[in-house]
Amino acid sequence: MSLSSTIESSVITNIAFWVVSISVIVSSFAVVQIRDLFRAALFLVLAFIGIAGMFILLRAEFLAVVQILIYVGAISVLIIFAILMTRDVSDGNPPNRLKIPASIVGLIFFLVFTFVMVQVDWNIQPHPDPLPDTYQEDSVEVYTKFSYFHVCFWFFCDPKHSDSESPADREVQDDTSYVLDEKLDSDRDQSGLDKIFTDTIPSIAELLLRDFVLAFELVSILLLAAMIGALTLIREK
Amino acid sequence: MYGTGIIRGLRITLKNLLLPSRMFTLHQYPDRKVGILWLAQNADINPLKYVLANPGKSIRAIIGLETVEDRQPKHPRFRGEEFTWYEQRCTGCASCAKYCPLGIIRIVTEPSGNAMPEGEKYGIEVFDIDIGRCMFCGLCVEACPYDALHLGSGFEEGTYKREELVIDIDRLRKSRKKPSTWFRPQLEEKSYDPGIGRDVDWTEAGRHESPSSDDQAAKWAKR
Amino acid sequence: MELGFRNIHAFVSGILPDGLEWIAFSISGIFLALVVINALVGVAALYTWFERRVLGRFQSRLGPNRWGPFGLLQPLADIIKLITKEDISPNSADRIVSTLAPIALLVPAFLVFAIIPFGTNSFLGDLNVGVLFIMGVTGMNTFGIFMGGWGSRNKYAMLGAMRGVAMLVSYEVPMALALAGAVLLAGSLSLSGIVASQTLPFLIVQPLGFLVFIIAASAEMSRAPFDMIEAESELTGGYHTEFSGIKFAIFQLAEFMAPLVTAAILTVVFLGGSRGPDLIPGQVWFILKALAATFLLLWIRATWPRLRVDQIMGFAWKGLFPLALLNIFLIAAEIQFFQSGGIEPIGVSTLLIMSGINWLVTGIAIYILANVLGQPSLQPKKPVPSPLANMYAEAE
Amino acid sequence: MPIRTEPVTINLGPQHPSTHGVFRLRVTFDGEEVIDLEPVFGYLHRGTEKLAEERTYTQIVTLTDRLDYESAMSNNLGYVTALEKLGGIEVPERAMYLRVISVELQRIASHLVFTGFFLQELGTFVTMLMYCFRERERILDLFEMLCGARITVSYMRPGGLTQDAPSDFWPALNDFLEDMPGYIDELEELITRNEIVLSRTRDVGVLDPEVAIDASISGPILRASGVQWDLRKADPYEIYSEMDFEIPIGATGDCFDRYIVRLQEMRESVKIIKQCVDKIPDGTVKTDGAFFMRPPEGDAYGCVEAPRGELGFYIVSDGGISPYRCKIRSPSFINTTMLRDMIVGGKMSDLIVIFGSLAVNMGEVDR
Repeated sequence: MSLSSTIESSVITNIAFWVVSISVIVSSFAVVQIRDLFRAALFLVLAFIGIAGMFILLRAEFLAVVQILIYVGAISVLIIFAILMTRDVSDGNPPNRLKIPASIVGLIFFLVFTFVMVQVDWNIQPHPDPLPDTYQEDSVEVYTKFSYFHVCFWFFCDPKHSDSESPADREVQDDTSYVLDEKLDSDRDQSGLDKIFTDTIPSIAELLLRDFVLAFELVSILLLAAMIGALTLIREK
Repeated sequence: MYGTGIIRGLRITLKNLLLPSRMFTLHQYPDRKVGILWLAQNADINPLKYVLANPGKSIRAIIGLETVEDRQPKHPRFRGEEFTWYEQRCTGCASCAKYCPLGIIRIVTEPSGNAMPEGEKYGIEVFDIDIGRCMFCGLCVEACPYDALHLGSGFEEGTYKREELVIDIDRLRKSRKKPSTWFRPQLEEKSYDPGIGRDVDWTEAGRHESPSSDDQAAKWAKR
Repeated sequence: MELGFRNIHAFVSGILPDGLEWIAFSISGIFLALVVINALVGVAALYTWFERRVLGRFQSRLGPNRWGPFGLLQPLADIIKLITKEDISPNSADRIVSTLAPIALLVPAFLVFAIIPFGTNSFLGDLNVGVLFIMGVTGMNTFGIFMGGWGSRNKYAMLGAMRGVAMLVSYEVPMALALAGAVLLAGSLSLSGIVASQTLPFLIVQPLGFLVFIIAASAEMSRAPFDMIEAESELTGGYHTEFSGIKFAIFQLAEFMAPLVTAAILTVVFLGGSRGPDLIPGQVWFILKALAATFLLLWIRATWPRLRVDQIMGFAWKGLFPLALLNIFLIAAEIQFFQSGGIEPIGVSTLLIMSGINWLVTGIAIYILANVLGQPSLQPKKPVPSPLANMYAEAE
Repeated sequence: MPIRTEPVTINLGPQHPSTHGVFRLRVTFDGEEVIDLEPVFGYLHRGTEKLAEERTYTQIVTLTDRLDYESAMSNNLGYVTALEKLGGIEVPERAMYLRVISVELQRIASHLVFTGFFLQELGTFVTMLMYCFRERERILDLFEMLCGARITVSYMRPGGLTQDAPSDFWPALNDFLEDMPGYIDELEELITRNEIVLSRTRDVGVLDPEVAIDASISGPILRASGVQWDLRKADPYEIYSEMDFEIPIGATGDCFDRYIVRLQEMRESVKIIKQCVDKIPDGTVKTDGAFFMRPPEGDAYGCVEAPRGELGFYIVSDGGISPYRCKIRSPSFINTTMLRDMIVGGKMSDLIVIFGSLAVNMGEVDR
């Protein structure tokens, strides 16, 4: 049995999944419940890292790394930095006074997300052109992920296509599947382990910089505007 | 041009890295690791021959285990830790004790000889120098009219207890007589070097000869 | 047999009966982690010896030379000393956070080594998002510094940690942008791909990227001239002021791992990794290149003073950031021009042309930037005697 | 809506690597910026002035060694100058030359220590410190030849010196004088044009000449502010009136000028020593009887240009074997008084650099 299929099917994946999910849930609870603000922020970091782990289990290592880079490396750091700068650091850890409101808001978000996840048609479908032997499982997983992406973009950017005839379908039919096919074809020559990490980056790049380039740029401009606004707000005089 | 200064700094540090003459540490106390070239040079033979002659030592030298004793050379005037004291010259006048700024010299004398003729020395019972508090200013040596007390030349008097740093009369008597030439021009004239020199006898350590008991008696008691 | 996860796994699963793949997986994983981590700790310990010897020679002294041949056993003595020391932490310290801090600082350094291709591949095979992984993981050491500073409840440590976070976050940007140039040129995010595409080392092709990366990396690992996190003359050690014993040892280990990590990344991304003439094996090439990189870092450490905190931040955003953007723009334009449409790798001759252009642009850019950033007030002024106390007048 | 940050008060010292001894600064920071500062001295108080009342005049020489332990020769000279004024003692000419040689050597050594530690505080790991100490070591070797000690020399006595220089001192001194300009050039190339040093020290801790004079600042710090004032020229003692040398001054009075003035003073000191070596006459170096002196009733103030500024001793005698009062005007103490005005408003790193540029020696501040 090849290594990649071992990883796919083995207990390891399950163990990893349970460890990661439990740690994400526990640390998310800790974020809102723990009294010590600094530790709460550290638990937030743990939760983010756990989510990155989930991405890896979903075979979306690009997303996982980006999750760490942005959420852990930048956002959490800024949160901690803000805790430090604005509170009296010499009197010990500042207490977390928002336990109950935070719990309520967290619960509401949880319910909303559960509702959305249950309601949305995630468009999971087998690859139109099934691949021979071991590659099939891989392709389905990868495919799932891309559908998720499409749905997200479609959900927020393109309200016109709200029915099941979404552009996601079409893109899966032509663009992505083409890229995937080509990639998998080239992978066929290589040895087993490399298949653990399928190359998803070109597909994401195509989606971001070709199909949804307008949305991408709009988001960039929005972020820039937010940054400048923040600078203007805190600037003295 | 702006920006070249930091590059020039890099050149200077590299120069210091590469030039052996710019080494700071030339002496490694107490022993120095030597290489095979040094050994051969010291034995004054070809390094190749040296390796053939004593292979064991050569291997040890190559892996950096061969050491030789190494001391920082000191000037003869170096004010060393232990004191050199000549009982024969000391009259027990306690000038040193009086001139010590810290008062760390303790002298107890008793009349000696049978009749104690005038000018004859006292017997010295106690001569303690607490070098744990001493700052080696040398005022005691400067004050000594009979050149009985000299600064020493050593610097290895470290102990684990403060009490052991008190040099008492027995240690002063027994210690090696290798005085520093500081404030002793008579020793400097003989170009005496305590680092390599022999022990100095009490007769040569002073500016003048101590008169014998008979001379003194003739001069003072029997006139 | 090359030491790699695949080989170990094949060996272990060959021994074990069928149906126990997950045990084979765990065993081989734990075994590999054990071997690699111990080897890395050993290498880091050896590196402390190397650093201290070389730094000693730079400073015209000898460095550790007493214990063992050429002082090679000095790291061992240090480790024994640090482990046997009492672990003291302040009364009001946050025990849990400060205990976790050294670990949080050390783990990212180990993680980076998991994907460094020492030979053709790393221990774990090839990660397709290698460069991004490096960026993400090296960014994590912020938390170690921060937890150390916060957890020890010391104001010096706190100041060091605050400086550290501000600096590390700023310098991650030019560092990532500098790596992006190499990624563009290689057409791959995986480190093996970057190595494979370096028919000409990227140091030659994109000197600007190399420069920006090495500066940003020495800031990321807080070494001179950006060592203000520790800044022993100001903060008495910064975030690890209050640490002792084994925790301090782990902090030091992480700190000495940092140049190794940087040297490894430099070697892979800019010096061609294990590529080199076939006279000596690739791994030896890798080690030689990494040693050269660490020597360069040491040389800088031995020579330059430390910048002030606002100057460091200004340098990141006003100096390195534009340079990194220029590098990306240049590389992208050149690729667009020379590689028009095709996906075949760029030939050596084209790379040489590119490097010619890049060196020229680098020189001009640095010259312009130095003269823009360089304040005219730094130029020496002619001293004029103050008329207030004219000594010569009074002496007459 | 500015983000309000809490000011943090930090005790910088008494145990801190950059305070040159035990010195405590209560600093209030707003982030990295210093908003308030209060120097606290007294951690190294050894009661030198009081001890001097219990010692004979010659024994006090050993106490002055410990004032500014980086420049013991200058302290010795300052004390014996005051004492010779008080007692009206004539000093042999050879002793005066030897005194000037040793004091100028001490000035070079002290400035080398300053340069090393100043750059250490700027953050050059310990490289410059080692280079400067390597050069200083040769001066200390020369001191060992002169008087058997390297740091606490107690070389001078009222009315002369303890003893003449040994014969092997002169060739060693000549060697050193030949090498020293090269060392200074090397230091200068390493640091003076270094942009990092420039950006760290230029326009940092500026002291205006008016303020400096009003605060009675002296020494290189005063000269760095552009005031051409040096006791060696303004009120020549020993044989400085026969010497030909320049008084280097700075342009703006910032930390860099304080460094560069000291660097140029080293060159001038080398010049002075060379002249002394050429001109030194033969003869004795001691005055008989001055070892056991008992000066007449009265008082005297003697001052010299020590490496850190004007070092003055005010001695009141009641005709006994020890002074009735011995007041020490120590340059470090008075130079420290302007610390708050120079630092407030700067960053934490500036604090360290400014304090380093003053080259304060705690032994002298607390006396």
